[in-house]
Amino acid sequence: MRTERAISGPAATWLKKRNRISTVEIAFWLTTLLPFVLFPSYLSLASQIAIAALFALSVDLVLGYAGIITLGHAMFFGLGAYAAAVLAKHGWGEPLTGLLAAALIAGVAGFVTSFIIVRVQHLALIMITLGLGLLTYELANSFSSITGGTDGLSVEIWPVLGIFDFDLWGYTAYGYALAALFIGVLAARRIVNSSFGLALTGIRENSARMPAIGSVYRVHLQKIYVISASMAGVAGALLAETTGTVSLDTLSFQRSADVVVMLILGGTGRLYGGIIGAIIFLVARDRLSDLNPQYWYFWIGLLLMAIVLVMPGGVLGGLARLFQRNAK
Amino acid sequence: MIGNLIVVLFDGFAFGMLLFVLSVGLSVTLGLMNFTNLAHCAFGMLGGYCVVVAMRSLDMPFLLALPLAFIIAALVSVAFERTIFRRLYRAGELNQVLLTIGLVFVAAASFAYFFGTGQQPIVLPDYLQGSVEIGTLRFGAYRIFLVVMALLIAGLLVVGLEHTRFGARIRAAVDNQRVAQGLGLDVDSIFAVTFALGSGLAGLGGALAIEIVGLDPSFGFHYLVYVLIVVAVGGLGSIGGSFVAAALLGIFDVTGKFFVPDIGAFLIYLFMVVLLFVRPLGLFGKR
Amino acid sequence: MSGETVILRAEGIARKFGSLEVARDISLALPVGARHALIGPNGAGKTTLINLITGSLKPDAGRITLDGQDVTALAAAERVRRGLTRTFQINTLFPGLTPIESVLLAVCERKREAGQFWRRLTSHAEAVDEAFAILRQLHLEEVATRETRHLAYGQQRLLEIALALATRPKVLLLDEPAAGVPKDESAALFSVIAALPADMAVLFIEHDMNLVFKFASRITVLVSGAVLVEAEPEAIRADPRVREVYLGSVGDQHAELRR
Amino acid sequence: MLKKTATALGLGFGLALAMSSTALAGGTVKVGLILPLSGQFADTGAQIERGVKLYMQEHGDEAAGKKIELVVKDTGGPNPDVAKRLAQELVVRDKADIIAGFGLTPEALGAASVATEAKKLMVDMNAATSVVTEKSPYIVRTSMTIPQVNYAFGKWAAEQGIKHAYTIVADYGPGHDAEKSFAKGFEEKGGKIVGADHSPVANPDFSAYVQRIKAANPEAVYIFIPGGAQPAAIGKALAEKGLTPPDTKILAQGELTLPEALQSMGQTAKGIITAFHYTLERDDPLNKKFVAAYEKANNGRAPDFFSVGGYDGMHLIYAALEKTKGDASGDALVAAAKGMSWESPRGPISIDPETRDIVQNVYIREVKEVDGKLQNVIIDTIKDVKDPLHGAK
Repeated sequence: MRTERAISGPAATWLKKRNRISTVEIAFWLTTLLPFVLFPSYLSLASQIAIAALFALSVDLVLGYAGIITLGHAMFFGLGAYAAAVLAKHGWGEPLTGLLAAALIAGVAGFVTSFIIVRVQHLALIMITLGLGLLTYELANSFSSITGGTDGLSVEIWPVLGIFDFDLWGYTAYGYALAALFIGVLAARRIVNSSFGLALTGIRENSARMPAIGSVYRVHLQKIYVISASMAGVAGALLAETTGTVSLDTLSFQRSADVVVMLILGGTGRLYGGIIGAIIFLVARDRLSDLNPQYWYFWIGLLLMAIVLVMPGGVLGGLARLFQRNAK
Repeated sequence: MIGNLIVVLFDGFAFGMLLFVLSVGLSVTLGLMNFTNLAHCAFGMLGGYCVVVAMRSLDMPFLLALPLAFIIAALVSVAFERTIFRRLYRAGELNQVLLTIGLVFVAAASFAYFFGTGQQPIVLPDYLQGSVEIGTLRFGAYRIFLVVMALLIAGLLVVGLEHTRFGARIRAAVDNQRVAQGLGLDVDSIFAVTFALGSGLAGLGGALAIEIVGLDPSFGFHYLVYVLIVVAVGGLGSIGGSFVAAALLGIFDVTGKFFVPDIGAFLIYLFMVVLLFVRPLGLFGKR
Repeated sequence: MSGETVILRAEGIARKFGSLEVARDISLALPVGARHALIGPNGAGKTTLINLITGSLKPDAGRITLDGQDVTALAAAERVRRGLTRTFQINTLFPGLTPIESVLLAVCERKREAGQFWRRLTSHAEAVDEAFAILRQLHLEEVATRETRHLAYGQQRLLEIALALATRPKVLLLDEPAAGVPKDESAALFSVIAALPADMAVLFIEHDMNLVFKFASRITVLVSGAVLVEAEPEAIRADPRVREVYLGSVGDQHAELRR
Repeated sequence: MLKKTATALGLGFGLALAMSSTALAGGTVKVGLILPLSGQFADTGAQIERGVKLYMQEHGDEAAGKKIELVVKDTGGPNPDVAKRLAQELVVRDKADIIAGFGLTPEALGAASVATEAKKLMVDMNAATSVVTEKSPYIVRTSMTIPQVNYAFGKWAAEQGIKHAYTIVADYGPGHDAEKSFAKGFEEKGGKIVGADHSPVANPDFSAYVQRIKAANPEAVYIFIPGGAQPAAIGKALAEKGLTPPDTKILAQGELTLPEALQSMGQTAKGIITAFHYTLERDDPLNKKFVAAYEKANNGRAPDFFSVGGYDGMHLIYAALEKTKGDASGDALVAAAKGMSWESPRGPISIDPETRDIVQNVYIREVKEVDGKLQNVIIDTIKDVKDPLHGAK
């Protein structure tokens, strides 16, 4: 066995530093624990934010890192949600295996569609992802004997690890979703900091060069598409399990569009962009719709427009630029 | 049976023509100016509400209200173009997406606030209601009107963009901004006018759509998908492409639903996915 | 030439764009260790030929063999994996990546390690060392951690070559490596090229005849998509047809020969 | 380990909070209203909310000496996950005693488990799938069920001598329910369904489906489509193809002839027969008063069946509280609501004590011109109709 040989030199040091966990990151994860003690009545919101964040992270892997713009990722989210819910409907409500099943089903769907996805670009790519998403939605509507059609399904989910029951306050829901998000971020972090992540960035930066360095890059794209689809499926399953319900809406164009909005809002290709975007979007939405249940989206729209004009590149992009300017 | 087929083909074609008027403007702004304007249908919605107000409150006849929809949508869009959109011409499609989606939200909320969330029906003049009988076949009067309008618009656009000096300027300006500027063309105002034209057409499309698909504040989001499909299938920036794509989609959708109603909802999407997979640039796309 | 092993052979390559013949029955053979220049007036089809050889374009007719194996049907990336690599006349780099990242990526691709999403980048120790060595070889170690888009133009040209070297080519096709580089820097750039391993076959396009005659051991002159002549530098210099092409027709092409 | 401790700590903390605040909120009863107030179904939510607010405006914000406080939440559409979260938040954060609203079935299904777990009365003011009330013993419905109206309607249609009908319904849960229950009633009384089509829920253009019907040339057409843009669209498509009464009988659930749809269909709508539980023009003093007050409060916008569902839902809450003398616990309120009957703007209604579902009249209406205006005129009334599906397994 070849052991890991230490690398040295300034470039090596730089490479090591490149993916070191920063104090900001640690602080961020500590903050995510605050709702447990400070805002227990916001736990169910927090759990849905964590789920949306995981979904946005999965989209970031393909959109932010590999440059595949998708308007149909709800397809995988929804498939995951239905996988977990249908399993539970047929008597197997164990949540962790539900997540696995969701990852598997969404991953398979991702694998099959990836052959189409990696062969098109630009508007055709966006429209094909959108079309596939809408087709899946219509399929789910047609197979109402399995999916429950527009009524959706409501199912019984067993306690997590056999101990934690999903409670009214959402302690379990948030703990469960947060743990999943944390593992998701760790996995995504490892992926984007691997040579594979480098290859994805290469494809995004200049796909024309990739063949000239011997890269059969469509295989990379297919791989990340499958990974991302699985992750989206897990996010969908989390939603189905923490709420005990699933509906066609998990597959809708609206959900695909929302997640992309959250991601761009936070900043693409930055791992935490989707998380920040999900937090801003959903907290703003919750607060605004509380104040004004009928017209809250007016303010959301203004917020989106303002962020584009003030911070093109999303919140994290804007912050990064601010820090760079200060550092100079 | 032949009679049914003729009527169904005609209905599909007419529906396609509605899609054409709604989407051709986006094909121009997205294809020629490279601006991803997801708020296109919001301008369509604006046109629709203009007609509603004009007919209800000002007692304007329908035919007079239509140009008004065009003009107001065009003017409002120019105001946005001059103040906001132009800042993002070089900012990348993701920023454009976020900005224009934001605008769709704002538009939907504003119309819901001022007009309520309900449907806004209009009462057409008698000569546009009912149907025209030719032999044993019945053709909807309004559908005939739609087809005529769309043909007229398509003709004007083709002549205007391809056979006039102004059209030549637009094409020059969008092909290469720097060269056009060097030639002394006012690229800024050409962009503004092009944008106004695109949105004005959307406004007209929104107005024409009320009778077929209705009008409420969710229009701007709801019909976005159809419009994008037409633009992508037709090919960016191609007026002829949008025309053929819209006609094909309409015919395919309606005849498909007639003969195999069980998969009615799938047809339009299947058609698009397969077509774009085979021809990623659309039917008439060049880049 | 006899007795040397031919590593790259192109035979009867032809290609049309519509009615325009951009390559007409071109044949070319590079022995191991060749330093072969491809020259010709603008529009002669030099870059097109490189595209055809490397697989960016499909030829209408002809055959390309690399190390005795027919690669005509292979995709561009597959040819690179077998040792047929090119650079680009117009910088085709990864603007947002640093040189160390870019070269490391190319090394990982060669070692088939680029798909290993579960490994930390720094765990590819051999690849990192190799990438760094290549940067050092091309005098890029100082800027190894600076984003490519912020590099000086000459450094970007060097990075073009570094990326190609990372694939460990048997045959390297350099498309105007010094394009756009000031005259004093281009000589330095060519000294880097001269120092490439002796067993690597190099074909390069270059307009500066001084550099061509200095570095090439053999020259092919391409005119209107066809080989006008292929010979040793001295023979080319003396060839009246070459002088005709460069001096006879248009005035400004004279300047090109002298530049 | 750490997580476990934190969870346990938090849980205790939360419970303590919940208990203390229930004790504190003695003087008020909070009603959480969960509705689709944005998106495609915004109008449904808005009309229900207006009905609720009108009731409170007319009857004051006090019942059984308690102040009634409304907390309104938006689901954005048929999202059971959002509805469930909002229900949870209403219970744990806003300390709501009653949850109500639910414009769409998925919303009600999402919130049902919260009602059960928190033991709160849940008033379904619209969601019309039969199964909703079976999802929690705390659910009471004040709207309607689709089988309730359409099974009765099918029987009635056959009794009128209609022999053959072609059905077209929107391709989703409610549409399928409507198709099945109409066909059941119709066939039980000797009618025959000669063709059945499903149109996509978001169908923009009906010409293809209508042309199919025309090709089949049936004696009658039965239609179920959601409100919004579609009633007018299908109505006009029918007229365009000459499928109009009296040559072809058009039967539908009431959405087809809502006022906006009538306005844009014009004269061609005359003779369309619909079945519904609420009729705007029903000649009845209570209804007249309701309509007038509603239009006055809402800028001339007329009430519809959504509004009356909200209005009656609020009545149920007030009356149940009076009956329990202000005890807002779910068990007491559900017990009080069972068997309750009252006079609503739609006519006499009651809550079936066994199923907690509504029992009401189904009105058969025909579009006629009255004083130069098209109206739904009641031509027959089927009294005290129950949902036929409950307990039918």
